[in-house]
Amino acid sequence: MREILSLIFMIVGGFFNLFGCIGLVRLPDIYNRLQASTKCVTLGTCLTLLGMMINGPLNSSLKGFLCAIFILITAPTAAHALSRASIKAGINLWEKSVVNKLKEEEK
Amino acid sequence: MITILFIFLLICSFLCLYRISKGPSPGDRVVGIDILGIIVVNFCTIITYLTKVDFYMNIALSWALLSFIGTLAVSKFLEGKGFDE
Amino acid sequence: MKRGILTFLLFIAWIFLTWPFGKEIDWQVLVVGFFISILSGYIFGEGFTESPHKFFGFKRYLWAIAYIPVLIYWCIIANLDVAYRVLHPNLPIRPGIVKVKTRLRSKSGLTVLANSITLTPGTMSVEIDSNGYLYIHWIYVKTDDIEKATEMIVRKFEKILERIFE
Amino acid sequence: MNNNEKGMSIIVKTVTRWIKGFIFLFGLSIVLFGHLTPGGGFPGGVIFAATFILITLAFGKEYVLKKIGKTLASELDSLGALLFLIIATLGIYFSGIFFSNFIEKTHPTGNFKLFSSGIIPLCNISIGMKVGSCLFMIFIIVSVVRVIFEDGKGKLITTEKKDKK
Repeated sequence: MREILSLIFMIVGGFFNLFGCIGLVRLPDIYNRLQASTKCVTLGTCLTLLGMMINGPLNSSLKGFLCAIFILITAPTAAHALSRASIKAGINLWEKSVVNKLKEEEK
Repeated sequence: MITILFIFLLICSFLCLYRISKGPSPGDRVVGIDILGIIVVNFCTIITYLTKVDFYMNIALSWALLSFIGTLAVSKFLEGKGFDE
Repeated sequence: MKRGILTFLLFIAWIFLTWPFGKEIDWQVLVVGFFISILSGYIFGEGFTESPHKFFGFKRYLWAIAYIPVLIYWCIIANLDVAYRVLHPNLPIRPGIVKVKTRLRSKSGLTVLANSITLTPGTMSVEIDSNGYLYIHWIYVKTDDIEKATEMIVRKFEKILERIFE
Repeated sequence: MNNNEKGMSIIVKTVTRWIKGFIFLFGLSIVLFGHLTPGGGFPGGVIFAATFILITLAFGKEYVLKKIGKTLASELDSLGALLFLIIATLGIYFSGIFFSNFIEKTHPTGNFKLFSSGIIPLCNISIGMKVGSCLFMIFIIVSVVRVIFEDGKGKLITTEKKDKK
């Protein structure tokens, strides 16, 4: 029972990772890519870790818990730092973008 | 089932490598490298699941940490500042 | 007191990292962990938190526990949303950067709010202002008015985060 | 929106404030369990250096140079090398062989504990001190010291000196 449950969690996590990486290739702009890939890969990694934690020795379960918390804290922070740096470096948004409040403020 | 998962993660790695090699701006390449670092954590998790040995999680933690610091350093460089200010 | 709080948290993290309560209690690991958590708590303790009295309010922990299911729910919704947008052949996106306002003032609250916004449907925090304004990259812009965007993006977390961090 | 602010944005600063102690503890655990799990002195030292590099990236150089200056880093560097040499030489004094393991070991078939392998943890600790402070000094010197050219001849300055003027 526990094995089946953990396999289900890991497969769902793998699907989410795959969606994130497809988004990394298909979307047109660095900001959209960053958004899709960060969301999907973070949740996919946490689900894979959860599947390992359900059916594993206690040592590795606790380390996996710490690893999940670490990734939940740091992955959005890295995305924020990278997007802010791209804005500062002058990389423009996609040409079909609707609104850019940040550029309107600077004028 | 585990084979399917490995195939998924391999496809993910190759998509990231495509973005790293193709990306028009430097920021795109850094996004690819950042996501590739988290995919490696997934690989370590699956190896822990298969072998029941707990020190692969140490490798996963160190990899996530160093990937985070590398992303911060490159983004600070893209921002146009020196490393020390 | 800041150093004491950090030392306590580090000791818990050490127990999680090297589980010493196996078949028999491993006293060597416990004693070494006590001393090195005192050491690293002494080195890094002064910058850990800015208002240590907030750690002793018991209600904050209950609200923090109530915050976890909300975050998980919006996280799963966000992933299904991204999967829909990515797998659709026409790419239904309409991106843009909007501006929202938040009532939170403490730095920890702003950080948790920005990270939660990055993990929830279609939004990512790009830039933060010192006056409580956040610039959000939205993958499908529904409105560019400040008040409406605040109502749609920020409110669902702000009500709980105010009780935790303020 | 103010570009004159030191360091990176407020979110990166707060996250750094939260996780720096835990990263240091993780490096210490890698050093101390170097004889039981993969790891040891060098990876642990790299993680020590990574902690201070993270603080330097997030807060700017004043914050970290106040805590661990260049003199303290070089002292720790020398102290690590000296401890390693002293441990090696004590082996000659006790049993006549350079680097002999003179502290009593438990039997290899028994349970492996933290203090069951003689001098290997002490060597790991000294290597960790050496590597951590040395990598941190390399980072500080590469990022702080700059060469400017005045009147055709190169002149080596540090930004610390420039701040004092």
